[in-house]
Amino acid sequence: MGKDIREDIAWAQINKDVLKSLESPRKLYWVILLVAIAMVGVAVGCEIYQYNVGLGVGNFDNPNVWGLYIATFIFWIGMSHSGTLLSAILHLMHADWRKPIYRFAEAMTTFSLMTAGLFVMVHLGRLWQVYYALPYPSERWVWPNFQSPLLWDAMAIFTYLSSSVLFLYIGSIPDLAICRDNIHQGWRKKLYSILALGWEGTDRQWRNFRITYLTVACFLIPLAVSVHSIVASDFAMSQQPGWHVTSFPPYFVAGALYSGCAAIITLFIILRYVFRFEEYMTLPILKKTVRLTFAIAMVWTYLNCIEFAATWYSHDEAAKAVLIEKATGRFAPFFWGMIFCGSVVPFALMVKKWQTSIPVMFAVSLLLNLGMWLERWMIVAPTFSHGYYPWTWDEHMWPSMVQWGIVFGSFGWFTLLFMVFCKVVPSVSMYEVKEMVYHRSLAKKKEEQAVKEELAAKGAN
Amino acid sequence: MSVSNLLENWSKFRHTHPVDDKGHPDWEAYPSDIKWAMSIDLDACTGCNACSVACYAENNLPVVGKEKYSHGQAMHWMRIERYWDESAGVGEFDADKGARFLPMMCQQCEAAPCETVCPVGATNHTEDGLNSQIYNRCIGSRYCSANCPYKVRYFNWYNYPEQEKVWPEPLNQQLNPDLTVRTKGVMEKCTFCKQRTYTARNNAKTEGRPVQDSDVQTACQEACPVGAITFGNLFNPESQVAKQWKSQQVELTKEVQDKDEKEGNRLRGYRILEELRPYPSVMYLERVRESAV
Amino acid sequence: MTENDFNRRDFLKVLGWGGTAVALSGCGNTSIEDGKETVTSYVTLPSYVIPSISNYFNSTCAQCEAGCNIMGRVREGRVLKAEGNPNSPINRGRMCGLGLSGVQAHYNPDRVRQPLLKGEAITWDKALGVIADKLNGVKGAEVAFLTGNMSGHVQALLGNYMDELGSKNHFSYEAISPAVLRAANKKAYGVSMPRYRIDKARVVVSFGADFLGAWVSPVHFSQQYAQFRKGSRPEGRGVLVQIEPKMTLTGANADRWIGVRPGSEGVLALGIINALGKAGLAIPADVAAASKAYTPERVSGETDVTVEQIEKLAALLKERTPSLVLTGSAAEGYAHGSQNAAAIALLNRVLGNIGKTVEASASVPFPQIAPTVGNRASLVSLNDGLAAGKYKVVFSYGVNPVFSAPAALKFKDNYAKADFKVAFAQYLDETAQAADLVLPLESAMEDWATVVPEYMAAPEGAGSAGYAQMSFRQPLMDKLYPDTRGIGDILLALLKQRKADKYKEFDDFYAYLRSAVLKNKVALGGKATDDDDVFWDETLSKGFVPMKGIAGAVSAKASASDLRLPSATADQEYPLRLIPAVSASMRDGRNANEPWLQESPDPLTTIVWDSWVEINPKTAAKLGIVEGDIVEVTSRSGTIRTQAYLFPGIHPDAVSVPVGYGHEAMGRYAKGVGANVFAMLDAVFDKETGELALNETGVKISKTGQRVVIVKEEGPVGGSQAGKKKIAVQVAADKVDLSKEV
Amino acid sequence: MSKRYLLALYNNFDEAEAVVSELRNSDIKGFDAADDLVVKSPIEHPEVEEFLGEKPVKVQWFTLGGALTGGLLAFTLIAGSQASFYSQMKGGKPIVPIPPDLVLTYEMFILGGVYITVLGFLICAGLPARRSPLYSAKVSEDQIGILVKAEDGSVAKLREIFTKHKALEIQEEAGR
Repeated sequence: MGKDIREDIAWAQINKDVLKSLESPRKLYWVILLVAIAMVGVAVGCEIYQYNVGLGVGNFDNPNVWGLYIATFIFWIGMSHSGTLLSAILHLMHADWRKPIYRFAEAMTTFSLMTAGLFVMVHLGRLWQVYYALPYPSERWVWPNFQSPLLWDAMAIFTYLSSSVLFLYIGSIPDLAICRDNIHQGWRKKLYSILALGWEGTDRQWRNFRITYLTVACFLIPLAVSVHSIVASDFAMSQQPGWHVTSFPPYFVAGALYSGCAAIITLFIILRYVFRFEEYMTLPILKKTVRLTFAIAMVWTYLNCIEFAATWYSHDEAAKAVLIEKATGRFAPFFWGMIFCGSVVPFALMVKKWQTSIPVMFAVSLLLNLGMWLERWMIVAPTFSHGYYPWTWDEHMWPSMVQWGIVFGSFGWFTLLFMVFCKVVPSVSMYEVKEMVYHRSLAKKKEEQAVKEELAAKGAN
Repeated sequence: MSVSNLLENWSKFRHTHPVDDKGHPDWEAYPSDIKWAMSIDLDACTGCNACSVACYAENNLPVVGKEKYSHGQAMHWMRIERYWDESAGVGEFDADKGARFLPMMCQQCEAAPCETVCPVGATNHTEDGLNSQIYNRCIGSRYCSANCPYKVRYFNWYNYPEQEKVWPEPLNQQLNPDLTVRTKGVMEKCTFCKQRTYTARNNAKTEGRPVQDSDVQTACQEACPVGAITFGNLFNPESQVAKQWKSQQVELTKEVQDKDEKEGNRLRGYRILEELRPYPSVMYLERVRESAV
Repeated sequence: MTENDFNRRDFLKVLGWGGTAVALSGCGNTSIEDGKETVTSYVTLPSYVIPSISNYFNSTCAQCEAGCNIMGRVREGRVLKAEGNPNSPINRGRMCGLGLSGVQAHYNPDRVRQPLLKGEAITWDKALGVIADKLNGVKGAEVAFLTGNMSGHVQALLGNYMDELGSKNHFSYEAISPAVLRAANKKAYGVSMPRYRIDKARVVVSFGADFLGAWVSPVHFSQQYAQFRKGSRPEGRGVLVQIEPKMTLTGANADRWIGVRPGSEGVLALGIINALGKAGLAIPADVAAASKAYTPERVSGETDVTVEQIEKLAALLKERTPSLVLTGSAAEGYAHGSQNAAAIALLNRVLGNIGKTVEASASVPFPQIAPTVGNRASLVSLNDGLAAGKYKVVFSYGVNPVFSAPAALKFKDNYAKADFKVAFAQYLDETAQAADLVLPLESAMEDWATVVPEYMAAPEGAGSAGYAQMSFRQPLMDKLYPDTRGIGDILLALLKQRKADKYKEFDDFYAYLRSAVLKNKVALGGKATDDDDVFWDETLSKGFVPMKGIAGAVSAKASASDLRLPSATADQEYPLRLIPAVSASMRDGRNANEPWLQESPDPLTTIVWDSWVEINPKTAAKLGIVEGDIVEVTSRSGTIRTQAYLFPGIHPDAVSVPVGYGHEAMGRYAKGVGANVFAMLDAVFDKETGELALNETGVKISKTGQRVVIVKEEGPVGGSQAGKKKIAVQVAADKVDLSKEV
Repeated sequence: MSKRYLLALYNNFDEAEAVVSELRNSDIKGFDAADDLVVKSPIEHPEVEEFLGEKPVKVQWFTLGGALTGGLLAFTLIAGSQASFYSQMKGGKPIVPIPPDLVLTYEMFILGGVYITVLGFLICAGLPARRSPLYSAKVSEDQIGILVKAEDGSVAKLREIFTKHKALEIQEEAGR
């Protein structure tokens, strides 16, 4: 087990270490960036092709009108949850171990939401008419249909994205001021002095900052829960077998937290390695995150069981048929893969020795993410190919390379955004690490004081 | 959009359909005395596909070709389904009593699952009881199809008229100018030959009389060699379709038909997936098979 | 204005284009031709054209020989859709998919647009000159004219032309035709095509007659069938029993489909007679004698139909009269096809149906326009003649023998032996490609013709016994291509080559037709005092005219004395019987280039855009074949490769491949789609009529190891409703009360 | 009379606190501890606020107003626009269906809350702000800065107080 953050670390050292991550990148960074750009290139190529020729190139059909895009959309939405939600919850709970990791987790939220939003676009048959879904006043009084869960989705994502960005930004202002004070060349100087808004750390600023941060955090928790509940409503509000399930919203939220935590572990390990943040992203923090992930994994497993059991013992023959199809039909490998990755692999998180083993956790977190992606696909696809109407059942639809290409590219897009972010905004919150160190040292002093007093008292006796 | 409108007419905005309204024509928000409905006699239907071809001819449906058909991208608004008896168990087919044919098209549900979910409101209920599809408004989210229990909505996966060239010159001259050809990215489906019902309605209105059976036939009905399809205004008690629904004791606004104890179970009218409560507008009459031979 | 070339003419052309886009009547498409554009403003439209309102013109469908009366829906000079003529006794306003696709034959992008001499475009003058040259010095006996079914005034002209040539070699060939049936009917009832009254029968037993699909006059029979199935009819709901080795569309709609062993239909008929006798029905002595040996047990063994089933059927037939027994192509396609048909016809006699549900039909008073019905025997005799080098000049019209003749006849090689071959064609099909001169025909929606159907449906009511009708085919729009001509016009031009004087009064076929019709006003339901123009216009607007036909009479002449039904013999090498299936939309393949037909699924297998071989699941299991396996179907005469489809509606000893697929030419939609099953048929002939026996080919099936996903409409669960109770519901007849239905 | 600014930097909060309390208790001409004293710190430190004395924070009111306006606006907009589709029912549901509308009302409630809270923060905290005349980058690193504004005559006195408490650095600049 590695060491936790040192209480006696100099604050100036914190600034120095973190600001170093903004300097000229290592070779490895460029490699990752180039790979990400190449992946985005693939997706852009696929999308241009699909845009020009039509969605048919994705191998959609009737009834399989939705494919990987929606599944991956949910995946990215899900991934977005941990960042903000965990950051906000842990902030309210005064869990100080969140402080070194929340910044990149929130960035992850923002960028995965931006990726998810793209999937909504990619999915549309007439992307060029997407503005029809906006509630803009027109002279014809034509409005979008506010009853549609898809519109709720759009609204929820917009709310969540903008709130997350604000949350992230507000939380970064003091750090941006540090950057402004320390980086004096080039475009960055200008950028930081604009972004820092003239922050000087005055008592008035801090006073308002604290209450604002707290308020936004309070808003974000129910918002995050509602966002994934609404994504779940896309399915639960429909009438299709296997989707029309009351427990979908909590199930989706749990799945979202789960995949988000898994993604935090992945990114934690990558950042720690790429930017040499061993001092701040310490193993005890990893351990805490891993334990949290395990707890959520069990919640997810439980909700999964509930869903299966409720379907199995219901009289809804169609839903039952979908479940049987999932477990025994052509989706069986993916279904059982999901069960394995989502419910079996997390038990590896219980092994104490592995909790702080970087390679093991890296592999496990990737598997968990794979499982969560499969989960989303298993929610979307089997219901389509095995709906109410047997005549239209379909066993041959398989996503084409275009679909796979865009899904593949989305990971590159996310990575690209994230890597760029890490070079512009400090991915470890400096001022909060300072706070953490300060409070811990105070606590330690107090403890020492207490021991001294005790000793003195003893001596007096 | 105005708050005063909202407040003044609040109770009218809170009606549900068709259960609250029971299909009565006098509800103000529903100023129509027409409810188009259909009934299909499966005992007469021979599965010959004439209706389907007529639909291609009337509604400018693209012929997608083998490759796209193999991807399930066929655009037949009216499809003929062929079922076998499964006397020996599910999947064990028995041809002794022939096959069962079922023409399936949009059921024009009164409480259509597709309507609520469209993000842009491209599919709505019309005042004459149809489930409309506004091609211009559609952005292609395909949620309607996802939520359709019958899977009778067809999506334009490609730009059939222009890029795929499914109507090479001069085949395009056959296109019916009464309705559009659809471009890629929009959903489409059976309209109960909207262009025909619309004309019929207007003609009747001009002449100041209610719509009669003789005013309009859908293309499928017109072609059907055995006359298995009946179409008309369900609100007009004189129409054949209303008589059939009535005699079969099938009510539009019920999800479980409580048929008459004695005679009801000797009737053969039913609606498909009625229990999901979409209140479909198409009644099917069961196929009859002689047991004496 | 002098600098630029924008002159008044171009200005008008621009207007013309705009006009075409909005609405253009009268000038049709010709306006697009450079220099020929006619600008028609809305002001000068014919009074009956209102922009955006359709005009309906009556005409006659040319998609099959039933000759349904149609109305062409015409909008702004374009025909959009064929709809049924509600007054027609044939189709009563209804259509079939094949008929609806007629517009696609008209607008087909693959039509021939100019005369082609050995593939090179020439003018009509030159083409007609070449024909005159080639006929020069050729004896009449050396000229052959091959057509399909013919009737009406085109046939009259053709007859005149053949007379002028001094040739008696008019061969009327149809690849799919009930030729054996005609002969058998003639023997059994005294008329070759009686009127069947399905609507009057309480039970219909059909031995492979696909009257709802592709047999004789399907839309008309569908009308009757609709009546037959009505529970509110005085006779009650009719019961349909279909006896055939491969389920047809009609079989699929039967109350009981009996998958009889191929070829044993006659035996089964006699077995039913035997059982009827046992059930107490009085059987005429000669029939009783002939059927004595056919005890249910023996018949059951030979036909694969259970004794119980035979007895049930006999009981039903005895109880419910009148009934109707039909003989279809499945029963007649054997070397003993005539015998089968004769045996089946006996059933009608025994059951007393003749005169009740088998009614006399009327024949046309003008023999020169009466239908010449095609058969396969005529192709064989043409082929023999060609092989012997008897014919120097061969005309062909409306048929595609190079595609549809069995390979065993070597028709293509023999055809090549003729010096000069002329094909009148809409498409460059296989026969047109093999011809020296191809003359482009107008489509049936551009041409004039009269049609006399072979199966003469009659309206209800008095006078129906002597009812005959002549239907008119009139242009529904201007022709699409200026260099196409109607067959009537071509024949007239050819006649003028021989006898200019006699035909000089006729500018074109229209003039000929009009004068011929007006000359016989009285026989065509007019009065002698009627104004010619008025009569003509009324006739055209009706679309058909009744004629006082010569009423025939049916008689129970069916004799049982010379029946000889062979028992089935097992063929070790080719154990399975190939049944070429005739589907309602594809028929013999002449309409294969109409995309609607290719995309409209086969009703039974739901397969599109390809051919397939139907195999009984039991047979398939034995051979280790699963759905989608590419198999080789091999007969003595040929092999095809196609996909296997497991089909419960076929006898285990039979396999079936649809005909009409496998074109090597014709057009973009037909070419290369599926395999041509005609090519692999053995040259076996019906012993009495000399007809090619379609179902006499033995085949074996071997897997190739390839497998494909069949492109079809049905899903992975096939015809299963997967346990769903209320999708396609079926109910036993005794469980419902149909009498009060509206 | 011209004003001058003084910035003193300290190593820890204890020292800063001592300085502040002394400044508050001292009676320097032209210097009011409530208005002319600003403490700058690298981290959020509630105790600083404590020893500076209670100052009301008004961001919550923005939050309340924003959230309520958002929610109300949403419901009105949604219900009103639905009401304009007078004769187009959807799925048999009422034209203005309450439960689905509440979803978006809820989202807009939060959206309004968050936006206006942030706006309120910017207003209350006076951001974006012009940089104050005296600032040291050390403040964003690890030192506490105390910025005072006083009349020219009081500078010496202030300097004395700062140095007494071991100021690491004292900057001075003429006011504007």
